[in-house]
Amino acid sequence: MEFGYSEEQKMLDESIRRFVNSEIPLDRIRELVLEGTGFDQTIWNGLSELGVLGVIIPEEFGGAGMGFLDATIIQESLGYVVAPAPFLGTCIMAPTAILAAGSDDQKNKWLPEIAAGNLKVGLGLSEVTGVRENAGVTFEGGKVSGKAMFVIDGECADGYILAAGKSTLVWVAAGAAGLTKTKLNTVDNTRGVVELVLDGVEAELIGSAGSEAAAVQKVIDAGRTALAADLLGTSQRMLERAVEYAKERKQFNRVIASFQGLKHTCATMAADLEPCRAMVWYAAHCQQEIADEATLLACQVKSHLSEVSTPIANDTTLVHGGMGFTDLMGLHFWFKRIGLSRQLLGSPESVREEAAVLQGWIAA
Amino acid sequence: MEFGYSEEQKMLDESIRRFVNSEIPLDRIRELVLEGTGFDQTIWNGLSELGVLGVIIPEEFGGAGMGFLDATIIQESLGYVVAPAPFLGTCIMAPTAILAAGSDDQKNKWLPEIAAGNLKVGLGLSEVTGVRENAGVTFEGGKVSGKAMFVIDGECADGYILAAGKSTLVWVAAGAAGLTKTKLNTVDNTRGVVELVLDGVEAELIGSAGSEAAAVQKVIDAGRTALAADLLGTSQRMLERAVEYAKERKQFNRVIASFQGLKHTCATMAADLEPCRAMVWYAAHCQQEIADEATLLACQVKSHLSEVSTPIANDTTLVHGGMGFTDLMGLHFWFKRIGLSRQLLGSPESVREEAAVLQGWIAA
Amino acid sequence: MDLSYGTEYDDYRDEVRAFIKEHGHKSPASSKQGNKPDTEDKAWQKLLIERGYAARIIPKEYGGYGGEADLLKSVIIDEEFDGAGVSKGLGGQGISMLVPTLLELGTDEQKKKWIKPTLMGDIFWAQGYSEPGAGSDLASLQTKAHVEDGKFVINGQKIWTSSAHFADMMFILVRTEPDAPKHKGISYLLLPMDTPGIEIKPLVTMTGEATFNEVFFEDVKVPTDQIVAKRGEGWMVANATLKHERGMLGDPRQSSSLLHQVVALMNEESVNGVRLMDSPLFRDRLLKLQGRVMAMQYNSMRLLTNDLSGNTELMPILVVKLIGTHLNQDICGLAIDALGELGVLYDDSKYLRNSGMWQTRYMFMLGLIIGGGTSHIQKNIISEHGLGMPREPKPQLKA
Amino acid sequence: MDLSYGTEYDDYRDEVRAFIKEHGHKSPASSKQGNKPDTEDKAWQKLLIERGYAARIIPKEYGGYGGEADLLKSVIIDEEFDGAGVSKGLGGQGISMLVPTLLELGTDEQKKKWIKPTLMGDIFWAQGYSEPGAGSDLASLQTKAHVEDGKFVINGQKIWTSSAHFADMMFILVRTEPDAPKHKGISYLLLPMDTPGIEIKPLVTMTGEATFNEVFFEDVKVPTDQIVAKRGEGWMVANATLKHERGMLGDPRQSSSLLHQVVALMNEESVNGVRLMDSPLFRDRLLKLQGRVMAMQYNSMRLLTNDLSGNTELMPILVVKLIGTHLNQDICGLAIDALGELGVLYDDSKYLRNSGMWQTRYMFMLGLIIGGGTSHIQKNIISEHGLGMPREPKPQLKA
Repeated sequence: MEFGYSEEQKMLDESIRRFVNSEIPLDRIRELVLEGTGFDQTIWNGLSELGVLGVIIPEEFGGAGMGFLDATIIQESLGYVVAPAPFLGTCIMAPTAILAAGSDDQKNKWLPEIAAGNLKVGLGLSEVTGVRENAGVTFEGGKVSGKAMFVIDGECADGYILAAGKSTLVWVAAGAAGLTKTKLNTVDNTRGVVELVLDGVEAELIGSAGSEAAAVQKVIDAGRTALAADLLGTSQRMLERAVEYAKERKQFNRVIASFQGLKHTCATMAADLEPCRAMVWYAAHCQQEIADEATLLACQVKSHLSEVSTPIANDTTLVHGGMGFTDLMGLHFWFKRIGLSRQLLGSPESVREEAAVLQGWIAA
Repeated sequence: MEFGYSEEQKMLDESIRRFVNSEIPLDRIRELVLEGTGFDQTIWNGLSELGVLGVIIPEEFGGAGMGFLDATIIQESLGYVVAPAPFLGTCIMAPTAILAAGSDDQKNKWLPEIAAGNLKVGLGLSEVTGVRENAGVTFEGGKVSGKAMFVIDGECADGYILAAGKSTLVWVAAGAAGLTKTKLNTVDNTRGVVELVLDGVEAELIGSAGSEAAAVQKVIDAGRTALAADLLGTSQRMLERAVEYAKERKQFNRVIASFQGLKHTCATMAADLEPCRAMVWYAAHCQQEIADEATLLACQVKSHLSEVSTPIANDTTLVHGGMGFTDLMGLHFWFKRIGLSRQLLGSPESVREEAAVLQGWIAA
Repeated sequence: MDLSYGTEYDDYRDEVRAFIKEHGHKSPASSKQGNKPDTEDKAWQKLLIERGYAARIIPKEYGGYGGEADLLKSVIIDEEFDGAGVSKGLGGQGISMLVPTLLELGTDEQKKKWIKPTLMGDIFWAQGYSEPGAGSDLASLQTKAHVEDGKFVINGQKIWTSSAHFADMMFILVRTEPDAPKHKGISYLLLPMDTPGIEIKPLVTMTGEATFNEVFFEDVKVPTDQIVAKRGEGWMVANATLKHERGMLGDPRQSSSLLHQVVALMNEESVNGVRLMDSPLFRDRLLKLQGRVMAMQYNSMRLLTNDLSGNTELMPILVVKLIGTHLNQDICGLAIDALGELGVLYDDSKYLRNSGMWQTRYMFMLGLIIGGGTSHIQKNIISEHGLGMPREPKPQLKA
Repeated sequence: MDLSYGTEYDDYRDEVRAFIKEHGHKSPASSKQGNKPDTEDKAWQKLLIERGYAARIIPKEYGGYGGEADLLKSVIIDEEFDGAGVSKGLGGQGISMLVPTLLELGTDEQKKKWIKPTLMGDIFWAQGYSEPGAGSDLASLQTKAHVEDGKFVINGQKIWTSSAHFADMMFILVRTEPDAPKHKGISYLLLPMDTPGIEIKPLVTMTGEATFNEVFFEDVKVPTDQIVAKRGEGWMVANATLKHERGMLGDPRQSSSLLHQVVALMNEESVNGVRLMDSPLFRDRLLKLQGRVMAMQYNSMRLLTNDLSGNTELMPILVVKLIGTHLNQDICGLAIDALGELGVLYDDSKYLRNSGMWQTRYMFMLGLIIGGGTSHIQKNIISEHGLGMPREPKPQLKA
């Protein structure tokens, strides 16, 4: 019985934390947010040097051959510093898709490139969980047409993995003929979310057309679990900043951390957040080891972390008073990342509804 | 422009408060709750002497000819001391029904008796808002059959006004042949709620069969608005007790009212409750003067007061610490009355849904 | 219970409506607010003052309309102008705060010199109260002024100074008596913004906008007669000003307007072909918010009645800011959640709904939860002034 | 990450299951808890001790099984016995609190005299800690004992004394050194409940039950050697006892069990012909609660791992009581709300669902939110011990 990090995972956690804390300071976030691509080559190189880009890619395909929990350890740290890095799409969701549905050729073609940091992948599965603006992609005769919205990590991507309906996965190269990419500006400019309009664009099937529903679900589960880890990191940092600020800031001749009202606000945040840590561990563990629980845990961890994080975003800002509302402290980058993570790959409300169906509480 | 109590209403408010505070002390509640009839002749006589039993009954029928706001002023005070008195059913809902749908004969027969304190009426409309256990009453050939659950103020009643379906109102005498009354014990023993099982019981139509939907709605609106007033009084008293206790109770060498965490708990209760006062006034005003808004206000005031009161019931108990959990302070009578009022005549959730239909937001 | 304003006021309302019908087209667009008044703004302001729709109760000799205080007329003006989407004239803290303060505490000379040009938009004022280190505890402000050669010499920093970048003048609180107790050492000065030594830096907020500024003072010299009341009386003067500001934060008319916009949004927008209004979860949240908005609207009517009758009830006033600002943020939060992924769009993004107002307002409302006394401070005030609970005991001084 | 307990423990689990299969029918009903142990209870307890399923790590010489501490075995016993609905043996604060305290701080003579009969159910103990005036601030307790003729003479009042009405003995905290600082003036005594001068009054709670008592002491005499540790060390002794109590309040296994019962309820029950589970509002509340329950379950697994590895992480321990008790009340609240009018039925009412447990539990959970350190106290502890925020400054003493 050992529920928690192994020694290796503790070391991984430390090294990734050391990296993000020293190499991705607030000033750098500020600059990168202005660019808004959700990508920075220097950060990406740094992650590559740490050997984590291929975290869940087997060694035979040039990856680190580590587990899903290792991936969420990294994602949590990226959330902790609101890092602009397309790790979620490229290093978690894309390999999950390729490993689940891809041919050996495809694995050999893409996975080593991803692990080496040479290939960045945007993921378009938004329409599987909710269709707006008549979006949706259809695959026919080797070509895809339609519209994919909210493509994760799409702005800097070299290629896209898209769901064409709920059970077909395709690969589309960036810059392919007939493909129009439009950046969708969101509150959170640390991520580059795009829309793709496809007009008979050449596409490569990943797996077979119409029979990859399980793989699509697996990618969504992976993405949701990783988003939960990201939320955990983001919220944890906000809480820490609230406490740090309260211990420094004086009003009425006392540090405000000594006021009970403010202490109770911080305690409430901490109490809500702390059990989330173990929940993210368990959900990550399930993605790899407990197939029966993987989807339920992905739903619940994503929606629960979203519900816990939203008040933390607000209350941490409140604890900072007027300063929290300014750009000066940069707190709002965390606030906004929580806002986007809450809605990506399904709002808490819609994701919980999936969990109800999954448990047979209601019909699909 | 005068939104609030008139001079007469201020005097009424003062006199009813004086009465309930001096004549209905906690010790008396304790005794009456053991009896559990929701009625006490001495209290009823006292209310009769104050001349308020006929508050909304016109003078021509022996009433006080006052308005609906006067009725909620009284109901609020009864809630304030969790008075066991069948005022809601007998003095508010029954006269509303008789005035809305009754013939002149019926008005002359029943209203003066109600105003004089000689006739107590239970109201059975629960099935209009939600059917459980296959309850429901049908009227045919001058007789009613079926089952009416959660009949308000039914335990001590001399007669019942029941909805037979959604658009028929009937009068049934207590003790009529074929009528079986069963007390439904609820958490709140200050009210006597019963079930009536009717097997071909002789009944008198109030208005015409099948055409009194508006009257039924009016009675429900009146009941909900009065329950909101009751909740206002009950919650107000809980808040006051929390503050009073906190100012007396010492822990760690300080009155606990000086601890900011506890102050913020009390401030939150007060801030949530205070605007409810004006809302109850407006809703009561609408029942009589603004027909277009009467039902919407009744829905919203009932559900909003329910939502505000539930945390007040919990937090006031919490402020009292272990003492709040005992029977010694009697706080739980207030706690429980809030629990029952929340559910009577429709839960907050179901009542809000009616408000949505009413506003045309969704189809019925 | 009488909810009508009476015949006299029905007539007045007709008059206001007729004015708006005839002249409304001359009204500047609301989007111009937050900028320096231009010719159009000033002409509109002049017309409004002539008709008594602006500067109603300010004496004629100082450039006002010279009418009597009449709360219901003010309410009618608000209702009709807001309802028609027509400008109520110049805003800004000069008109809303400095003018009433000068009327109450200024010298005759100060009134004559400042009020009329302020009303007419020829002098625009910035407010210099807040400081980075003095938020909830405003009286602990540290910007100092000492007297040298017949002038105050100001050094320090102000923050949250809206319109500082185009204002002509500033009314400012500075610490002139460093040895006095903190509330007694402050003075209230008036100074031109082009005085040497003033540096203005735009203060960007979380919404990305810069409607506020930081203002830095380095040896900024102000003649010693540019003071309102006496040295050390600035705190008293500021409180006289602040009392004119009450009740704006958390105004239920804004909540009601936001709520109507969410209703419209939820009727129009669909996900997976299902109208948002047909989602029981979002609909129930909407209905709960409607209940809260209603309660605050009737609370406002209660306050209006109290104002009319000279009745003072503290609690219904004290709760407005706390409840109203959270309510407004919650309404915006519903819109964002109901929109889901579309709700996180921002700036000029494709598919942006309602010009992105929901995210902007959601954050701005959080700013209002913080500004003007944070929710923590509001709860202190409610518990102490409203419920009579004791202040926290003073801490032991360290030996 | 390894969620298995290992082969050795799988074997142990099999052994426990076999025992339950063979002997489970002898287990007393859970409804008997809270009463004085009878022959059946004692026989079951004896069997459990012999097999090492009760009093596992208490030395044989004091009547225990004399096994080594093995957390996973304890967890397996809990899981299997609870899962099968079989009694884990005698409860009560004598076994859970006094025995470990005596083992740690008692004299040899005390251990020999008290532990075995306590374990066997021959002596049943009540706890005398809480007082009406000393709730959150337990150390301010006022029940006094002075020494007279070689005996402590106790005067005062205790409250929340469960089982006082049938207990044989009480372990009690009393103030013996009135002039010492409040934490240093307390002693920990052992006294028979039939000592003259003790009056027991049942304490009825809001649920209408009387599982607690008030106990009044008037000149109650206890020999001075009936003390654990020395005079004035009672606070230290009590804290040693309290540490054996941690983690029971807010236990996620209880939350999980309640949640499952609500799921069953919502699958069965209908209003207007619509199954409660088909109500999107109640279903979404259920799912939110499920998320919270899950988080606490995995938090428990984290704590178990920490206990196994000797790792100390404070925060995941500190939050259990605060989050767990509120969570449990919220689960009961959902059941009540979903049942609507049926949810308010009580006592032996017709149509009562689940024997009325939802209302009873809803109130009882509120009692647990209060007991064992109210939520306010928990938040103080989390902010101070968990987040390192400073204690409130000490108030100035009045002159």
